[in-house]
Amino acid sequence: MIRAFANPHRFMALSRWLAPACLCIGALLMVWSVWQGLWVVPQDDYQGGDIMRAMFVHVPSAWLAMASYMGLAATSLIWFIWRHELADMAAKSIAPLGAAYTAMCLATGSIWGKPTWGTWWLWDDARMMSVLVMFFLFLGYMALRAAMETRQKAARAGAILAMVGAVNVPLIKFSVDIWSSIHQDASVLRLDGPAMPPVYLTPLLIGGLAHMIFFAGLTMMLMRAEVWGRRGDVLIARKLSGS
Amino acid sequence: MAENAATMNEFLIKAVGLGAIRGERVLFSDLSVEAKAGEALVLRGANGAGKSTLLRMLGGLSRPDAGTVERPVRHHWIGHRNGLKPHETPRAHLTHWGRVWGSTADAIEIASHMGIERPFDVAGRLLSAGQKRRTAIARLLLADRPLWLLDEPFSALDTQGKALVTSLIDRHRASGGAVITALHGEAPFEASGEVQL
Amino acid sequence: MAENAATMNEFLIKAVGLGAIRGERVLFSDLSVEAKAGEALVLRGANGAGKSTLLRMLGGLSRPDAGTVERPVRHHWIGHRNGLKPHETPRAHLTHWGRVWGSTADAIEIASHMGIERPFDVAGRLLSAGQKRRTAIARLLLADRPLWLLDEPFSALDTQGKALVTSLIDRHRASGGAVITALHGEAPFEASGEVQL
Amino acid sequence: MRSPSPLRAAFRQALGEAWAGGAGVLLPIGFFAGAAMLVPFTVGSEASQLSSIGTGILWVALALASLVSMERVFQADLEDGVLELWAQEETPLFLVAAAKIIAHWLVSGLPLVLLTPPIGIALQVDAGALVPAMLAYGLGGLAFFLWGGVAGALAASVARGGLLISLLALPLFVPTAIFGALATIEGPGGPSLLFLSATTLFALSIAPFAASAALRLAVD
Amino acid sequence: MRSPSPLRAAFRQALGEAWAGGAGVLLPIGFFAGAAMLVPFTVGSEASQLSSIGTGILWVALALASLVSMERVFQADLEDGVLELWAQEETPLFLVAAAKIIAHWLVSGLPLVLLTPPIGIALQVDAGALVPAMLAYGLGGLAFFLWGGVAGALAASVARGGLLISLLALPLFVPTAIFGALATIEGPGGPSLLFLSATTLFALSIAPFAASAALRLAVD
Ligand code: HEM
Ligand SMILES: Nc1ncnc2c1ncn2[C@@H]1O[C@H](COP(=O)(O)OP(=O)(O)OP(=O)(O)O)[C@@H](O)[C@H]1O
Ligand SMILES: Nc1ncnc2c1ncn2[C@@H]1O[C@H](COP(=O)(O)OP(=O)(O)OP(=O)(O)O)[C@@H](O)[C@H]1O
Ligand SMILES: [Mg+2]
Ligand SMILES: [Mg+2]
Repeated sequence: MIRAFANPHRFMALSRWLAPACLCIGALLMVWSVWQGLWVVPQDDYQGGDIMRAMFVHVPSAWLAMASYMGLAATSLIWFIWRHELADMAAKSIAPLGAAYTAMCLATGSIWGKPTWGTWWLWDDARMMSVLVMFFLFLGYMALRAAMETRQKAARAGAILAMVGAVNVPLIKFSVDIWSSIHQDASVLRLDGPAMPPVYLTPLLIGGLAHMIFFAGLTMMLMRAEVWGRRGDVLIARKLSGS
Repeated sequence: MAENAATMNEFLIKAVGLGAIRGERVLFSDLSVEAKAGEALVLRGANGAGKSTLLRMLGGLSRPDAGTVERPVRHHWIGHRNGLKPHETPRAHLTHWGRVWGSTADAIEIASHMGIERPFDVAGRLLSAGQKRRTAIARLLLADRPLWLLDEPFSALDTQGKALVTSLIDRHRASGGAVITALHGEAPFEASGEVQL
Repeated sequence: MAENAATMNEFLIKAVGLGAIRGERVLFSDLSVEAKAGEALVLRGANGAGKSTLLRMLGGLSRPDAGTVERPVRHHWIGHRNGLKPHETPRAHLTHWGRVWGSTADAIEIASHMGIERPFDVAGRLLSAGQKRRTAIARLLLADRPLWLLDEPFSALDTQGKALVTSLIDRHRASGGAVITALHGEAPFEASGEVQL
Repeated sequence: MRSPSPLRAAFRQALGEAWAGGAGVLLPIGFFAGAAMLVPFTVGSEASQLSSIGTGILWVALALASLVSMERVFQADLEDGVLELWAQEETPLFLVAAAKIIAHWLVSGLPLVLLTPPIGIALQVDAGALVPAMLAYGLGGLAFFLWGGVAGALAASVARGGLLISLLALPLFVPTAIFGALATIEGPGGPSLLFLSATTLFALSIAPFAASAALRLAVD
Repeated sequence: MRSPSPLRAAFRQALGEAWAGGAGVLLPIGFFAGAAMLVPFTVGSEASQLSSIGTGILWVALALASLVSMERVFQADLEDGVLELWAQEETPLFLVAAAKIIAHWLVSGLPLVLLTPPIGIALQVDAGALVPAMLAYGLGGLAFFLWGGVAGALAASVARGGLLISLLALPLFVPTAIFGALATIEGPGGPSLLFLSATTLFALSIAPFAASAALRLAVD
């Protein structure tokens, strides 16, 4: 898989149809899960009435936010070890998307929190803090890349920060278990299997899948733009190697 | 003077197919450089041609955009920047790098050889331009290293200082060392080769 | 070229009885310097002798420890440091000082005259040593000022750059300006006087 | 001064410098937000407690962010040789110093003021009081930048003066911080806002001269 | 590495530099004390309130002082050309980076720890708890310096990276600040002290490598 993607030509050929396909399928599934969430799924009194429908945006965006950070760290590691240019392009493309998803997780969480917990934000809640920190890491990653002189340097600096910042991912995931957090414990991604009624679980899982596919499509689109942007440099590199 | 006098036909540094891109410009490409014991290469080129860039690649500071550098021996580096901190006196500078390199040389003796015994305890930021340069060059005498990479070593030096550094270079070559230096104007020593950028 | 061409026997700068103490050392004392239109004074002395110190007093940067400086005209300053900020491009630098001095000169023309049109939009920290120096010297062309104070203006310049600056100096003198410059080695222009430190 | 154009040029240069330094305007925001963010979870966030200290915390964060912004400005000018050039100009140096400080305040200080409401809300401060408080934060921030500039100029010629600066600046910050904190509690129309304006005016009329004297010293 | 003597030399140089920079050891103290001092002015000094936030404020001041201490260290080395020299040595650069960070912590960080009891008392914190808390402040401060070093190295080659640094460092500070604040509340023997030690150990094992990679980048 990695090998197939490591070749820019193969990547371009593959993503030419895969990216739009992902965007379409992801969008369709997303529409379905939101429709399920908003109009089909029964109201749940314990989780605060109709507001619980926010779950169908909140939880997928939370998953995607964490997944995109892990993606950022992983692509950075791959780039750092093997110097596959595509891995760097992937990292560069993931960052703004991850920041957007993290912002969405924070926003929907706050909106959900106001009626259920009676507050938009709690500063000593480990879950919220660690997600906020992740948001700042994405911002810092982008600012650092932007501040660097050349693409190579941006890639190296970004990779270092992304890998160091990976400390925060387990912190986010396990924050609810380690500290007493007001945020509810994991009920889907648990070692002993999901503890959520299937009426909610199915649209939620499909929604998560939808965002995942959509995200992959977006990432590929950004990477394609990046590859086009770098074509010019390749010409210079050819000139350089004297051929 | 060189610590492990290499046999005469072995290279002390060898770079093949070097290339450098800066911005949208190709500074140089497919450049090869080799220096053997006793040789002194001079890097030539107009301002901005890429001499410092090449030297940094030879010293291992910059990653070449193309090509490879082999450097089997240790080397000394004198760049555009002297490596002297604003609060550091020449004494502190030489003592420090002497310690790093396990040098047994006497810092005071080296200083008087380099003509910096008078400002020996003056902080770097108060030194004159030439005194800073002399302090940097004094590092060459702290440890025997076969290869010297010097970026405009004569800049800021007075006439006596230039003669001094020239004699250092000659002595180093005579004892089996090699020198690669970026220079403007005429070289005050006999160059064994030039690289035009 | 000089903005208010002084009559030939009026001085553009006159310093009397200058003295400088640095640390426990007297760098110089009772030194007098005078420059008239068309003259080029060269400050001479070994590294650390006090040339830069003297120039800074002449330019009004340092308070003389003794003596007085009279400078009835405006002057240009090129010090050891170029005055170029790390993020500043040559274009930004020349535009900025052009604005400060109300200059009507064309920055692009000056840049091409100084051979810095290629790195005209490259940030200062990425420029080569010589390109930085050329950018600083380009300031001389932005505004007509009768007196030039130059501290080792040729440092870091290539052969062509040195010739260029020499011709600038000659032109400036021909049009009634005066130059005081600290130099090592031979002066590439005809000096009208030397001050030995 | 022959015409105001040298000053306008100094101002433009400083604006460009403030933008170009790092990734520009985003960064003091980072420091400010970060400092304000560290407080709640080290202090604990029982809402009642937070809301009562929130406006004060904003003042501390503003003071420290101003300090960090102004710390290197003049030292960098000294190291690059730019100060030598300005010191030989006919334009009075105190005007140049003032132009630089105000340009830096515009780029780095004003965004902080605009940020006080959202961060204040996050710190559970009563939202209604925050918008009128922006005037106080703006006045206070300007004073912090001015005194920070003086301290930065004084420390410029000392190697790594960054920390000396805090020692010099923080005492100068205290009057502004006191009246500022009172003014945000009293709301607009209270007497403290007047005192705050007075400290800022005082800073405006003294700091440029103090800074330029310090710069002449640094360049000597 | 042929012998540990290059490392000892690096350590000594960094010690000397930390002392010589500005007026030395006095200055982070000034920043630390000043930051802690502004709080009672702006927040108000009702004893009950102050005492409940005092330990947290100390954590914030410690974090910010560490940031300010480490901010310029590597950038200054880069500008002076010292980094070029170290980058060409056989001594692994990560050891040099570690030696530098630890030396700076010894000179600038440890005094802060020794200062927490008196400043804590000034902030009306229960005196009995302050001395055992010093262990937590010491561990936490070391982690702050390490991450601050990484951020400083990353931002070193950027013009005026000082503010970028805070954006990079503060997220890295958060875990340490959380566990540290909890540890000072729990007192010794609490589980948070263990977590705090873990974050510091983690920082010790990661930060030198990250910093040295960033320095190679800066020098390129
Ligand atoms: C700004 C505040 C919030 C943040 C930053 C946040 C963050 C997160 C994160 C990161 C996850 C993924 C956890 C995992 O997969 O282990 C998550 C899941 C979840 N959140 Fe939130 N959340 C916030 C507010 C809320 C609120 C107010 C509620 C409802 C009362 C809520 C309900 C949920 C639920 C039900 C899940 C799914 C848990 C699971 O099945 O594992 N969240 N949230
Ligand atoms: N990011 C960049 N964009 C465009 N040009 C760049 C960039 N970085 C470096 N350069 C150019 O690369 C060249 C580097 O030259 P280098 O410092 O090696 O020159 P040099 O031969 O040592 O010159 P000098 O004799 O002046 O010291 C310069 O021409 C500089 O303008
Ligand atoms: N505080 C001080 N204590 C002792 N000596 C000092 C002090 N400050 C400056 N000096 C000395 O004053 C002299 C200043 O010299 P200056 O920079 O004017 O020399 P220069 O003639 O320009 O030399 P160069 O040719 O190297 O540029 C130096 O010798 C320096 O060591
Ligand atoms: Mg060069
Ligand atoms: Mg000089």
